[in-house]
Amino acid sequence: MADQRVPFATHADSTVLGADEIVLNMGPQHPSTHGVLRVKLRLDGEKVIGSECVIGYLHRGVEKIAEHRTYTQFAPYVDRMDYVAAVSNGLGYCEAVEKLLGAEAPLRARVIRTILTELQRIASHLFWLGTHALDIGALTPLFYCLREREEILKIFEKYCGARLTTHAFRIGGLQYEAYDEFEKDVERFCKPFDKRVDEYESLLTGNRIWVGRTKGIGILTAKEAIDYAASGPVIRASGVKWDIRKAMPYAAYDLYKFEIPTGKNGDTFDRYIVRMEEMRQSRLICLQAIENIPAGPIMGKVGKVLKPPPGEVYHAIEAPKGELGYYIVSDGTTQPYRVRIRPPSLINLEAFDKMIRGHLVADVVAIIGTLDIVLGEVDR
Amino acid sequence: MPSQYIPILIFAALAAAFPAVTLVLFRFIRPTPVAVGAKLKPYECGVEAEGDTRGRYSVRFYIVAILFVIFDVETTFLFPWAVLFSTRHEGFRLEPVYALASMFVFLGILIIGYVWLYRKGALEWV
Amino acid sequence: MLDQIVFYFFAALAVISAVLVVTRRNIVQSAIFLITALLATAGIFLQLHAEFLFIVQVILYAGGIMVLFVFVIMLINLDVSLHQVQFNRQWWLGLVLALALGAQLTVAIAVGRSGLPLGEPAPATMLEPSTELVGKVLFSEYMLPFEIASILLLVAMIGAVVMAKKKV
Amino acid sequence: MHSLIDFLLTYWVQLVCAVIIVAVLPLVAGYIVLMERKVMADMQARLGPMRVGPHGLLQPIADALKLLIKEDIIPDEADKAIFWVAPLISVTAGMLAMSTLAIGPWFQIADLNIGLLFIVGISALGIFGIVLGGWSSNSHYSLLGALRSAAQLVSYETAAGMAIVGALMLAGTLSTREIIATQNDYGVWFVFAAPVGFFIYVVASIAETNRAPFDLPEAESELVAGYMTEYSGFRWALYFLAEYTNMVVVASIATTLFLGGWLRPFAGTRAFNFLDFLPSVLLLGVAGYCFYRAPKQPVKIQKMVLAAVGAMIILVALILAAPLLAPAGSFVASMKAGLHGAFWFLLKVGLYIYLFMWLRFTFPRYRFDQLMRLGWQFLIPLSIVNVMGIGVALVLHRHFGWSHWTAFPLTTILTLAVAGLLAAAGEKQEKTHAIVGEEA
Repeated sequence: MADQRVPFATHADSTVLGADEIVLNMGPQHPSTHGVLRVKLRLDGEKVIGSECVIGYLHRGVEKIAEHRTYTQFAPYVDRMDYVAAVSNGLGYCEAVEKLLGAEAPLRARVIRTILTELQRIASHLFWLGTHALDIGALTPLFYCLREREEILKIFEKYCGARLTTHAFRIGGLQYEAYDEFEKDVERFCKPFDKRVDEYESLLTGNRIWVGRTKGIGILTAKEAIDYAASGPVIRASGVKWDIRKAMPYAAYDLYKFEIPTGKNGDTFDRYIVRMEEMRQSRLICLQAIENIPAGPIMGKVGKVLKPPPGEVYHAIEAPKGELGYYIVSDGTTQPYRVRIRPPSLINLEAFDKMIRGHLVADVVAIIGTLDIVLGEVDR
Repeated sequence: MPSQYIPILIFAALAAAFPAVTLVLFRFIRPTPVAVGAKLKPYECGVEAEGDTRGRYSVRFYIVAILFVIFDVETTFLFPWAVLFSTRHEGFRLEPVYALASMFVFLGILIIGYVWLYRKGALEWV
Repeated sequence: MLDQIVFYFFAALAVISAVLVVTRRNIVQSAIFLITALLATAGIFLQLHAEFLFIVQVILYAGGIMVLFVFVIMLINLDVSLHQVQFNRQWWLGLVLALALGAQLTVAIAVGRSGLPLGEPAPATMLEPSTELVGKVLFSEYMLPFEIASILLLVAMIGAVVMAKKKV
Repeated sequence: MHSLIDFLLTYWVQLVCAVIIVAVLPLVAGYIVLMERKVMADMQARLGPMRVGPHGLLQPIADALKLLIKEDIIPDEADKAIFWVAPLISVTAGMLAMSTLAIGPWFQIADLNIGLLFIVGISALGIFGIVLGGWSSNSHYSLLGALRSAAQLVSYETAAGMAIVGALMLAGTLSTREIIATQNDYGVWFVFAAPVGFFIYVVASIAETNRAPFDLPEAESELVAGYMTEYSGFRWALYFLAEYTNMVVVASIATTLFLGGWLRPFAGTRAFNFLDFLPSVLLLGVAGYCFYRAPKQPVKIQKMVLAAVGAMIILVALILAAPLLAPAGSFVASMKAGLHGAFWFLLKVGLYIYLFMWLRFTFPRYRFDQLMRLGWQFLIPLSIVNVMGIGVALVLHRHFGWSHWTAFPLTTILTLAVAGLLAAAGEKQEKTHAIVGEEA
């Protein structure tokens, strides 16, 4: 003990009022980092002066696995990336391989794919809204959101038997024909859904506390958003009208009319508004699509054994969280030579440090929530 | 000791004893903690804590505390005044206009200080 | 009888806690004992039928000023102060001063006993509405000091903020 | 021995009250938790606890037993002694504050001259339990939570104190009993004379009890569990007990000061005497619902438990009705004041706590700087203005002979105007002091 004692004078400065810089770990085991994200925060009091995202706690080597599976075998694996939007993941992968094969799914298949993917977008946004509101302290919207999401999952269950990791599509089209009540179920869900969105908005949008917690928080200007290669609602909230469904239409999106909602300020509130509006737009797409699902086959002409010619392809879709891209290199065998996935969550997360600097600890959860990340997709 | 306080004293003893006694008594029923290692580490989201947990925190807390003490003193002055304003003990009651005027002067001076704080931004947290 | 038990309980509590405040090495423990000492003093006020003073002691000292102390303690790096040499080079001076003060008090009480009505609490009936009594005196005889007190608070407010702001 | 008997004869009522409070309070806290979960479930389109007992009626008891026998973990680096003592300080302070509450004209441990100040002062000591608990845990989250909690408590204490001062100006006494008596004499609850004061007290009391939307100290999405992060088992339960005790305390203060305490609505008006039957009718309704649900329970024992609960409620309803039906002047009839007083008091406390819950499930959480801004820049000045307004109204009434009906609404409107100005100024302040992200 004695040698540890130091003369008083040398430590006089330690009694001066002032704050040390604290390093606070948020995550990997934290209630609101949406999985196992670890954020190392450098704090001055409660102000964040720097941050570092540590990822990889959920790394499963999805891309590497692809190299040892056939194209067909790999399809279920992509469901596990963004596990709250498995249908979208599957769509991106199937279309990428179809592009590589030079095949195209028949129109009926593409329309059903569009309906299911849009339902999935709504489900993903609902899940985002519930957890985001919960992070900011509003307990109740979560349960309303999950109530509606449940209806969508029931439709998935009826369609393909699975609810979460659906493996709904096959390369070249669909395996399952839409079940008898499919249109009716989708309509029953979609018709009253705009009222539901209004209900969530009535709980949050006009609420002073909600506005105070989200307006001006985590601003990302249009230029920064482009520089960070952000995509999805994150870039649209910054005022950039970028939506792959319009820019490079896939599936059957060119058949339907819908708007791309954009924000102005690129803050958390705008991202919230953009996603709310996207849910309404997705509902409209679904309603348009079920009006007229064309008849015809649901499976295109692809062989039993998929052997794409050597070459490479990049195909991106507008997943609920942003641009989900598949870059597949084929060497002519039954297994891909290399699969590289561009997950929107990971790229959007890059902007986190920019967004959080100068804000408070409480804003960390608001910004993580607004980025709508899923760690399964970030780490792959 | 004013006689009304005797039951309060006993109640205080009861209120203090109840949780303590329960805590100690149930030690015999509770499983003995066998926790070692990581279970006894402070929670830091599953990783080792970095830096000193008992480091110094923002000076803001100090400003809040000192302002609190000042406003607390002020409120304490107000309590007897408020009671005298319309007390039922005749002979104690203050003449209303006089009482109000005296408190307006008192609060007025403090409001000057408050406005200064407000302008200075001392009431802002960050 | 009961009165005496209660008095000696509070008095002993106050003295022992006060001693522990200065002897504890851990500053947070010192703070806890200071709270105890303040509360015990409040108890003695209560025994003197000074209800209002009792609760003011609890609210202002135990509730207000101690919160300030605890905050300040948390602004100081404790582990450093824990290992610092205590100021005990002048312990003999302290001892002399303490003895002198003790002697002074003993003499004062012994000599001035007639002037200090110790052990003769005022009859309870006279002091019943203690809040009103304090208020009455405060707002009539001591009106000017009361208003000056607000200026004092104003100065304290400004001083605290000016000092703290400079350091940031 | 003789003196002991004397002592007991003098103080038996108070002692019984004391024992009842200490023994029943944990149970009450448990059932408030159950009520909270049920109300939350109802607002969120789900059922809530349904397993232990019919409709989860026995859940609190199961929870309490579980918490009592849970493993007791004290972290390695914690300051053991302080870690041990801290939750006890919180609980004791909370319980002690209840000692001067008048739950009905009969049920009170002590009626003090400084009654209300006693509650305010003693319950404020609970801060130390929180700060010391957070500090002794030796964890970032705990300490941040504790400091936030203490800063929040002290920031809103001034506003709450000022709101109380406003009501005290009308009451002219600090004794809880006399405050209620005064409201009876005036024939109006102070909430109608000082609505702004009541509003300030509601907001400040939510903040002081760390409830949402001011539950930052334990904001689970940021600070995991705040100052309670390292606590588990029974010690954790003690903090919870303290929190719910404090809720009851602030609800009781509000009831006493603003909502007429144990007074029935329109207590002074004979025409409304039929309201005396309301407690019994309400309880009979609840009992009827229990009997209606009882046969629908899946298990036989649950049917029996629910029926027993219904029978108990009917018993209480009969007890409440008995004094009304008994001949005037009889002993039974004389019990009306105590029984009905307690009923109304507890009903009001319950409604106040329900308001807390309702707000909790509706609002998102404030950020700390916003919370401080609301406290220091809105509530405190508003509460000072409120005190001035009530003073002016009283002077106008007493000295200048204005009627109540003009003086109080006038000053209330003026106070509201000031509130509007403050809100506008706050918005401006929010813009100038907005926290903006750093330039990259």
